[in-house]
Amino acid sequence: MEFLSKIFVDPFVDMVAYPDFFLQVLWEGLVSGILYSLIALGFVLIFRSSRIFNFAQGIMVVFAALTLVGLHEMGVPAWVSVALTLVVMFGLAFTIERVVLRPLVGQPDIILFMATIGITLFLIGFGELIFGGETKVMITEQLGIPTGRMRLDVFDGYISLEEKDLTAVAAAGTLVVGLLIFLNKTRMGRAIRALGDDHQAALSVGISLQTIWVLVWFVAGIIALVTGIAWGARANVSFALEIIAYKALPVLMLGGLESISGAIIGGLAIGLLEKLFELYWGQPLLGGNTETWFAYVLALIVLLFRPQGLFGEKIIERV
Amino acid sequence: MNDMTHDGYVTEDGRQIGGVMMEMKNITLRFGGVVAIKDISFDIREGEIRAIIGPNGAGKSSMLNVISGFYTPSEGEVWYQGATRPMMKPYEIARQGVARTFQNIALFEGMTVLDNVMTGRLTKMKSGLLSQAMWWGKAQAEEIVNREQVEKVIDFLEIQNIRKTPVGRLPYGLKKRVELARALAAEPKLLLLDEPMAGMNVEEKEDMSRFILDVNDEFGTTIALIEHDMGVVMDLSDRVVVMDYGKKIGDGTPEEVRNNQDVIDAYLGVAH
Amino acid sequence: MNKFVKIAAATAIAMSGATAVMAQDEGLYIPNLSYRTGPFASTGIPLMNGQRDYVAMLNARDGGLNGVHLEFDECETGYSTEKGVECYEATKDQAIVTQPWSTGITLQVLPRTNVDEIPILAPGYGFSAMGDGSVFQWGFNMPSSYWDGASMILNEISGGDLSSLAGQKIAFLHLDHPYGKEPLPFLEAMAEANGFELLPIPVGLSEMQNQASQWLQIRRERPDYVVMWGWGAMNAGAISEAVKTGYPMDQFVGVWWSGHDADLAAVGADGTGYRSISWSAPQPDAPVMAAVREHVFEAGNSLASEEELNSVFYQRGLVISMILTEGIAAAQDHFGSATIDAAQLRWGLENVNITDERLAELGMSGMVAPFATSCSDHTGHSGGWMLRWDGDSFEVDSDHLSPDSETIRALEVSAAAEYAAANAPWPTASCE
Amino acid sequence: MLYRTAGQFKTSYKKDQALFPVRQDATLLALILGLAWIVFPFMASEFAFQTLLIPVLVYSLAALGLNILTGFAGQLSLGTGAFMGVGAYACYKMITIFPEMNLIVAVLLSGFFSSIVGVAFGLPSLRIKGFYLAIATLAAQFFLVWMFEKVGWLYNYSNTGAIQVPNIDMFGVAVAGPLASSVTKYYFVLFIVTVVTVVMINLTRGTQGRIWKATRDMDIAAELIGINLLKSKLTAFAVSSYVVGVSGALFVFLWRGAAEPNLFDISLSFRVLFIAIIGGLGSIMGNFLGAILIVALPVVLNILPELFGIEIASATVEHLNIMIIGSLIIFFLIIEPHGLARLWALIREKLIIWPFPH
Repeated sequence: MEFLSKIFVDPFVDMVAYPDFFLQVLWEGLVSGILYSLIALGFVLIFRSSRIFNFAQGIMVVFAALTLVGLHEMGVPAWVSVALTLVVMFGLAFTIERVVLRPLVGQPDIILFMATIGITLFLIGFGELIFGGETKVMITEQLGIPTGRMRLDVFDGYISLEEKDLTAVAAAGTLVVGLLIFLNKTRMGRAIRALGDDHQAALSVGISLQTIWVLVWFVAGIIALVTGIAWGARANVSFALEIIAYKALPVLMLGGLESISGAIIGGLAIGLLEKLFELYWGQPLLGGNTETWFAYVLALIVLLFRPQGLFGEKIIERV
Repeated sequence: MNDMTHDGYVTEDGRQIGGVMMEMKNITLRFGGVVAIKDISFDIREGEIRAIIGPNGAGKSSMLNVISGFYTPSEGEVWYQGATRPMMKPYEIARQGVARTFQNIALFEGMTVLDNVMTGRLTKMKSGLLSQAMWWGKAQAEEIVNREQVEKVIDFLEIQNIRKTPVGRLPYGLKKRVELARALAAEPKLLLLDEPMAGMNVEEKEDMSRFILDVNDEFGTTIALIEHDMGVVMDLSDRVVVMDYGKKIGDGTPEEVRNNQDVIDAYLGVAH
Repeated sequence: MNKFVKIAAATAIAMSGATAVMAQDEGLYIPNLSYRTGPFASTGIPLMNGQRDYVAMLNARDGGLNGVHLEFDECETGYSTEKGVECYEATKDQAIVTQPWSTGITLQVLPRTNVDEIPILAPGYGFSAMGDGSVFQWGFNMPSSYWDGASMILNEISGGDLSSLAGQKIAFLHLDHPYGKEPLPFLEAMAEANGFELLPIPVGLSEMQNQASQWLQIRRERPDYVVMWGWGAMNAGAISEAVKTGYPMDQFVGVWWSGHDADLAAVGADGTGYRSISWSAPQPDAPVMAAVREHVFEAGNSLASEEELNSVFYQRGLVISMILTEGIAAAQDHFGSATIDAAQLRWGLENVNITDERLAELGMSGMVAPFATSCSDHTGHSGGWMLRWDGDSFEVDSDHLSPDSETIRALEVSAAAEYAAANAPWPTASCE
Repeated sequence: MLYRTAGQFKTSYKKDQALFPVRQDATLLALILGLAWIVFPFMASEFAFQTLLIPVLVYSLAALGLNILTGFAGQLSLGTGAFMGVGAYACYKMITIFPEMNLIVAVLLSGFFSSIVGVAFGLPSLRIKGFYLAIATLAAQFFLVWMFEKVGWLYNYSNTGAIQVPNIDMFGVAVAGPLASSVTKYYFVLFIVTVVTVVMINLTRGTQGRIWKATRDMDIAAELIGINLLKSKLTAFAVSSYVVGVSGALFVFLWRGAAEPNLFDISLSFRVLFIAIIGGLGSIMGNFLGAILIVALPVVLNILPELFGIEIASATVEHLNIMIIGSLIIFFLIIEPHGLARLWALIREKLIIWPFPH
């Protein structure tokens, strides 16, 4: 009985007893959820347009952030560094399309997946070679991102909000809205969306497949840069960041590989739930650190009931 | 066959057809709101060649999938060998002697022709994992016995020279033949052919027709087939079911069907 | 074609294991299993630079040590245990010492050193139980072990009276890795003896940069102190989370590997008051620094940057190399030969005697506290100081602190005996 | 004329089903076995044993296990590292609870533990397919490593949370632990790897192999010709995890000597996956070729600059190394997506008709 009450009663009692803390947990979950969503978004875009499960999205985040900070350290003004980083990300997209994707067109999914792991390794080596392995401090202030914090007094307690987290939330929101407009209102965007359904249909829009791929990888690069800045502002820039890429996998599975809204909702859900689970069940009952696996187990359970993910299209089997 | 209710009939070319092997009773199949098959009944008798025809979207393939157990009917019953067939997994139905080919060839592309045909005999292989791991005793003996069976089928279908070729490298017509070989290797009681002639040229069609007739003739295998090509069907089959928009609109000998006004209107009149 | 021949030759050489020969001339081969790559590179690089530059300085200024050239070499591990073992195997034939630089690598290499008969030098890291020299004949972790560090921290925060901690709550924020778990047995023993509550909070390797949950736990539990055993990216992550949570910095204390200038630079003035226990202290005006600048840095032979030179970690790197060269010097002196082998160096490392006078001679006064090793004591227990972040750099903020030697010694002996029993047959020495 | 198959006729199905129907293949294999069993042990240095020979064998075995699941049965797994961990921890617990246990028995038994865990995480495979299934194995990966950290019983509550291989004797000879010589360890590993490889060759060339391959190539058709998919997939998970578990026990007991939980993290899983894919999915020999490339190449690369007399800092070498491995993976995927084994098969075909192209 006591054991059951620890699982089913105490956590909720705690939530109600310290609502300010509960809100803080939700806020932290939300912020990390948004960053998961952003990475997952990059995955989904690439998957929709080329059926490639791009493992390198995580390292692209690090690489973009590292390039930005590295350029600034070399004396380039902050905003010029941003522009130059975008150029680098475009070059990367272009090179990947030429060197990796084009020769591998039509290969099985797993081969393309492995190729992106190859890209990951290459970028790790290349990034460390050029910029060194030391942790770098994100040029938050130089980019005009506020770094203060706010303390809201609520329910006899407080919630502490970082201004850079607020900025990250706002930036992520803007990015998502911009992306949706791009996908729905522009010719290029429609081509990308069509590509997810049918290659022929996409070609009829009059844009070559290669161009679309370069573009998609470039957009994924832009998303990576935004993610890199947002995450780097929270926790500095180093290759240890690549680990968050693994978190994007369950987010994707939960949301469905092809759904943009799925990626966003999946990210937020996982961000929130893993924090709640860790703080109210993991730490008191299981010795903590449950965030390393919670997202995967959650995604697994969801998939058992919906094998195509929450927002994926239902699979009908035919012969 | 113990509780046969009918005694069969004799075909035009003088073959004796036995009693009812399988009977579909008021089959209805729905996908969500879409009705693919609506209240269809017909039977398949021992030793006959039974065709199901109809225009595109008539529900032929769905029907075949119900027979082979890939789809479970929403309503109605399937009687097989004198008893109603309970809810079963497709693999269990295969083990009851139902083998099939597929409209869009479903061979195992990563394996050789020989291995593909050998998979047809999997339902007959009983040796345990351990025995196989040692490649000793039962496993090895079994492998050889079954290999002999498979070689017979390979000879029968005249594909000896491509035995060790990976299936992926074969042309379309040969793939169809290999698929037939795989189904035959299972020594089925009931052989289901899903558009066996689709996409073939005249010569290949003739070959395939010959094989189908030979199978029926030599092994006495009961065959149910779906086909789009009217000419071939009329020559091959003993009895024909005609479907349109999920409903049965005709059933009988090719001659009867050819003269059925509904069939002419719905199918012959439109398609040809 | 020539290239293919060479590649084939490389394969053959790798097979027959003659690799170290090439890096080797007449000098003493002292390889370092460095990590300038990987998630821990940020903390590794200044240390490696310091080690490297001290040896380079001796070579440039004195032509080596007692006339023999010191062949310093790095083998990159990326903090990966697997690479570390590879490096150990590649260097052990020629090397007179192994500097594993990770508790994980130490764990794997330590049992082999008995068989390979090569001393393992892990200054301020590795196993605390290595202090028992009669069991760990080839292992050295002077000048201070993790248990020393934990003890000094407790002594400092309790104002010297451990019983005053009774009823208080101390959170132990640590990397979930052999390194981070090292001080747990000591802290648990102390908690039991002195009646304070110990709250271990592990940080997984994948969570180093995202410690929101750990710090939410700290906010909920409201511990009186947070003691941190962090490394690499974890340090900066923890410190910025602490700032964010509003945890009082003067109740937040780290081990010596959590006192890296660059980690604190990220939060700057917000981190003021954070302390780190340290067995070394930076002395920008020490004569040794002038020598390093003159012979290495200004000669363009250093990999370090100007800001790095006065950092805690760079200067600790100098001290680490000094400990090694003092061991070599002791052996040279004792055996009367400039070239020594691994077994002779073991004797040397057992007879290091760093006094205030010796430090003055080396130009390193105040960079480390005096200590001496012996056959039975491979740690030396030098003690150390609290370094306090003043918003800009670390400053020494305490008098010399000493660990609770008796308790630690007892723990060392029992842990060493346990280790020997688990790895029986394990050779032990009698230190009479 | 070296590789001539003309004139080699098979007079019975039994002979046709022999392991190496082509005589030259058998000769080649004999040569390789001769090298592995006789030549290498005499030639190799301590360094070669520890960084080339033993790791290549251990990784080959792990990749072989993964290949059963992914290459033969078509189920993607990203959790190999954790299943290796299960094998290693199982072996550790058995050896510490029963110190008298024969190490060969312990190693072979430890595979069963990972087999059970593998089947448990394989259960969702009937409903979840393709990349989605990767999530099940990822869940296993992260959850199991977390268990290795949190469950003190697994590491006998040692202070460091790591496991340490004690000295183990077999018939009076030290086979594992610090006192064992590298040659002994090598032969131990070689023996187990040889046995398991032969068993796996047998399993994959007969009935079970066809069931797996059918499941992989077209699961719907497989089910309609009478294959019980759940059984086929679970057998694949069981056999695969067994082999992976055995390799994990060897990994720690005969090579590393000690292990902390994060040794079994996801990067180990990926490493094994690289080997299986570069070597060739659906191939047995490919695993060995892949392991040679992925495990041994970096070691050789590390020595190269010195040999060419180029002064490069070891960190730079490491950076270049990672880049080269990444590029090689892409390169090999482009020239032959089916791996080194297929590449060898093509070369062999060419050799058979050489010097007459037709």
